[in-house]
Amino acid sequence: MRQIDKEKFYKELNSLIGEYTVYAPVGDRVKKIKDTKEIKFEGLLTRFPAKEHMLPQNEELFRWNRDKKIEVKIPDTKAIIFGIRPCDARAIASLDPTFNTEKFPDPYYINRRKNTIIISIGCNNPDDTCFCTSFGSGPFDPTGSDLLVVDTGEKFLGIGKEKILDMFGFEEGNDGGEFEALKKKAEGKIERINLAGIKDKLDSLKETDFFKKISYKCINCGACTFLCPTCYCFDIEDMERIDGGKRVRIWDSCMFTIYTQETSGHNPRKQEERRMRQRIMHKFSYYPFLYDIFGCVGCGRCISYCPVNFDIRNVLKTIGGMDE
Amino acid sequence: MIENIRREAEKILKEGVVDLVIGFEEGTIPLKSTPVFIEKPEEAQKLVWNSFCENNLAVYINRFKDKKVGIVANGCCSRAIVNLIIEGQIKREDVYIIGVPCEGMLDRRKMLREGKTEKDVDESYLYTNCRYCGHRNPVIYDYLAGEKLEEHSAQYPDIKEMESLTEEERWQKFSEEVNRCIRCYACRQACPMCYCEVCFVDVNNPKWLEGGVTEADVGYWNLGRAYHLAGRCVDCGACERACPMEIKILNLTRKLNKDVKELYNYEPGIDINEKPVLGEFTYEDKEDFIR
Amino acid sequence: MCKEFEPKIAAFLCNWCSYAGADLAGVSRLQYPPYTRVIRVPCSGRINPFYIMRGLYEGIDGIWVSGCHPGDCHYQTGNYYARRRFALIKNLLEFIGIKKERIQFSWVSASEGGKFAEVATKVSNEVKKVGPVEKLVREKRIYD
Amino acid sequence: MNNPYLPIEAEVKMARFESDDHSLKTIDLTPVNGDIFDFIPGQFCELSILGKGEAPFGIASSPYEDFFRFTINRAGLVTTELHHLEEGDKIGLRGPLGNGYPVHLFKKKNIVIVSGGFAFTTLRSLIKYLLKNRTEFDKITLVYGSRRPDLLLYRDELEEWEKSGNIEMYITIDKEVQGWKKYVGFVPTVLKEVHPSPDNAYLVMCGPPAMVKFTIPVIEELGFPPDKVFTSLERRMKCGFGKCGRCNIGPYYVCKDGPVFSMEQLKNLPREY
Repeated sequence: MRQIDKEKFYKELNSLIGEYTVYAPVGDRVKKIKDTKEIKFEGLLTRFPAKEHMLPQNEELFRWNRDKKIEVKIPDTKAIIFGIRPCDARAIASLDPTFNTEKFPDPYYINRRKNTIIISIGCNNPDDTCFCTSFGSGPFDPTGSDLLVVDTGEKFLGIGKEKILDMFGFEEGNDGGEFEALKKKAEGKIERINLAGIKDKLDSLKETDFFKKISYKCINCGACTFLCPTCYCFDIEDMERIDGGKRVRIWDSCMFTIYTQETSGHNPRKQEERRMRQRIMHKFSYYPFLYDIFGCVGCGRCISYCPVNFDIRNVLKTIGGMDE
Repeated sequence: MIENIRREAEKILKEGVVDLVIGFEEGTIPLKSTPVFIEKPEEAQKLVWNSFCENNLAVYINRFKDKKVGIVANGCCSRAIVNLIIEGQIKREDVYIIGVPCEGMLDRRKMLREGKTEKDVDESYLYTNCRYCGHRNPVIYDYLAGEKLEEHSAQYPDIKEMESLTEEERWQKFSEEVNRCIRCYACRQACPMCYCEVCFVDVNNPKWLEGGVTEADVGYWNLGRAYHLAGRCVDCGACERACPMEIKILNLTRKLNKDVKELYNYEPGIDINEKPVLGEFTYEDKEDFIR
Repeated sequence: MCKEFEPKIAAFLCNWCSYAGADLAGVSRLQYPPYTRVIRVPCSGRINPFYIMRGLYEGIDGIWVSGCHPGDCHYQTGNYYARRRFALIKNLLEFIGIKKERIQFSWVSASEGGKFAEVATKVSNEVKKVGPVEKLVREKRIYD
Repeated sequence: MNNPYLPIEAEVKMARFESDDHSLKTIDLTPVNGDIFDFIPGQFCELSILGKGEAPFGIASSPYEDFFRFTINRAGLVTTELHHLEEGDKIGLRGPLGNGYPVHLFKKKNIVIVSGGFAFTTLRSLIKYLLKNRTEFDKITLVYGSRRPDLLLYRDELEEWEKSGNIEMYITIDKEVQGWKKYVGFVPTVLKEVHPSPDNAYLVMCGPPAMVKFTIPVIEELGFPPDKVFTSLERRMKCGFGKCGRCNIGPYYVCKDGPVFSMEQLKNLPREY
């Protein structure tokens, strides 16, 4: 397996700053860095997912001047996202089928995605709230990352695209089974939830009071959806100033009443249980139906940061335990 | 005390006094209790009470408009209920309050950061508002599950400290905090007093506030939210605990509470028969700031 | 070229007293700086404290609310309620570090043309002295 | 790459109020650069006023006309702004979006059109399309109702069609009004009276939720199979092409996979409409 000295890797990464915009974990967010010394890992996952660099919370679609002449700027900066976890990388990949469609491709997202190299770092020590193995993935899954590095103390083991490995100068070498050992150890710590047939089970539950019962607890804030690395829903808003204006897309959340509120006053998802159903079904029924992947990567952020400790694992377990 | 809560919950469910009891059960993550909704008497054994029951359960009452609700309420929860009654949101006879004297909740995130566990329950981890709490006993209740605690009057040393800073320092502190805001509105949703059908940020005509996350936008949102709670905030701290970004937003409402107390000698949510402080006035109100 | 700073001041004047006071100041040819933009409102009790925050948000350098003297309110009690609201919002904004000069309140009756001009001058000078507002202001222009 | 968020500039060629109370306004638009793009009746466009926002509206003109027609009910921020438009004004236009009515299925079939209120817009487009290719279709029946006579859309055209004899028309209003010579009564009741045969026929329905709710049992009673009944849905929309996520019903997006659904499809979806 190809490997590199950590020090050398960081030096290489440092030299790429300038040519690339480099984002890396700084405390609880993935931020743009000017030097690799700024990188600060705090806990396993950054509190805020890296999706903000693919789909910013506020993104200008176009702007216009006083004469209403429209100007568009499609992002074209080359970027590297380093240090996110494999689940976050897979989460970004899971946005592709939504935004990179044949008929209405989203140029902003596609360009960003095309110009970004994602380097994730394997989780030697997963959290209690992790449940990525339930999705057939794991703490060392390179899917979605251009390069996955595994920290062995002094070295980084690298799996990924040849081109990227060469870019950093990963050398051929023998890891002495360390990768497999780390992988086994990490995966052993993660709770696996049985998701077999979850889509059909959910579909059969959609008109029952199952969702009403579980939605009692939820206070309908947007914490889970804003911190979720796979949630992408947005709102489009115009911002007007004296010298023109801009149309901006802004993250939105299916947990808000206003999300589906129509001008007439009619709201198809006024009830809390319907919004809860939307969130869970979107991730575990609609997404598999449409794109054959789950809309969840098991990062556990929604569990750790939920104000009322709404635990999606329990919901999945309850459904999984049901007979069809 | 837990035994008393369970027994009473079971009793009122069995006797049909209430349709459901809102309380806390053990959570699924460390140092967290989570709201639970008990509908069958035998489930009452799930109920717990500990130093990690940090949500304000009064936020759920409005959701069960057609039901009679039993609720496990500590000081601030009962004050929120009083406020909801004053503001005409619920009726006193529709809630059955199982009062719980409360010694304060612990800052779980601080404890986790320092690697503490449930055994390390210690007063030094109390949330700021709990440390200076003025109403540890429920102000109204139908049943009291434990011995009443000694009351101290509410203190605001944290606010006084901030007031003593210079203007620039105060702004620095404020902007440092709110700049982390992601506008997920967890503070609003966790607050029992934020029950508006349509929040001011959701109104698009007139549009009070744009959807951005610049300092101005998040500052305005946080100030606006706090001001809407002027003279209504029961200082339960649910907003700050709900914040996924750990923003110290309680500062603002505590400042308003302190002013309301100092200027108009009013504390929100104490007496059902009192009028809200901004719906009242006296001829002698202070006006030294007016030219 | 360095132009002198000319503050923008939004003056919310109550229709029955302060607005008439402003009128009287004008009729009496009293001089005061030209920075105030008058917004006539039915009563000082009509002022939603959000107007004050919104003013700052839009980049107004000073906000001045003026109503009838206590006891003179056309609607009997409007300014009493307003007084409580203003006290709280002023304290809150000061608490987070907004300069106290930016938020101004006054009672000016219909007959106090002189006082109106005097307060307008004071408010203008004070706001001018503290300079343009920077805190809580949203992006003012799209094209810089 | 085509940027689907970008509106094209369109000029208002005609603007008039439809109803006496000025709650409905019809505007005709033509693109400033280029021609009318091709579309299928039942598709919609996003009209956008820079600085105010966007809102989706069904296209009321047919692909054979040299303008896009929209009829707008004044309700919120954008629609109010659209009501202020006059001839010569320029606005943004994005489209065509959505799937449209499955006109290819309708060949050599009887077509029953049921509509209520100002939901008639896209059906005008459909009728225009059917009339243009009249020989390809069999009998066309229209049941159209509204609260008051002045709320009926495109009244002069309705009369024209009636005179031409190409369509069997049943126009109804909810309550008796002096001088009204046509039907009085709610759409479901009239539809029952008309009693169209389900043989070799398709039914297209578009109307307010209340009408749809009470018409569905009548349609079932008449014997139309669910896969031959089509209806056009309405939801809050932003992007219009299945990205922003708010308009889904089950896994389908009303903006992308709809707005026209068959009753068969809707049967299996969560009841969120």
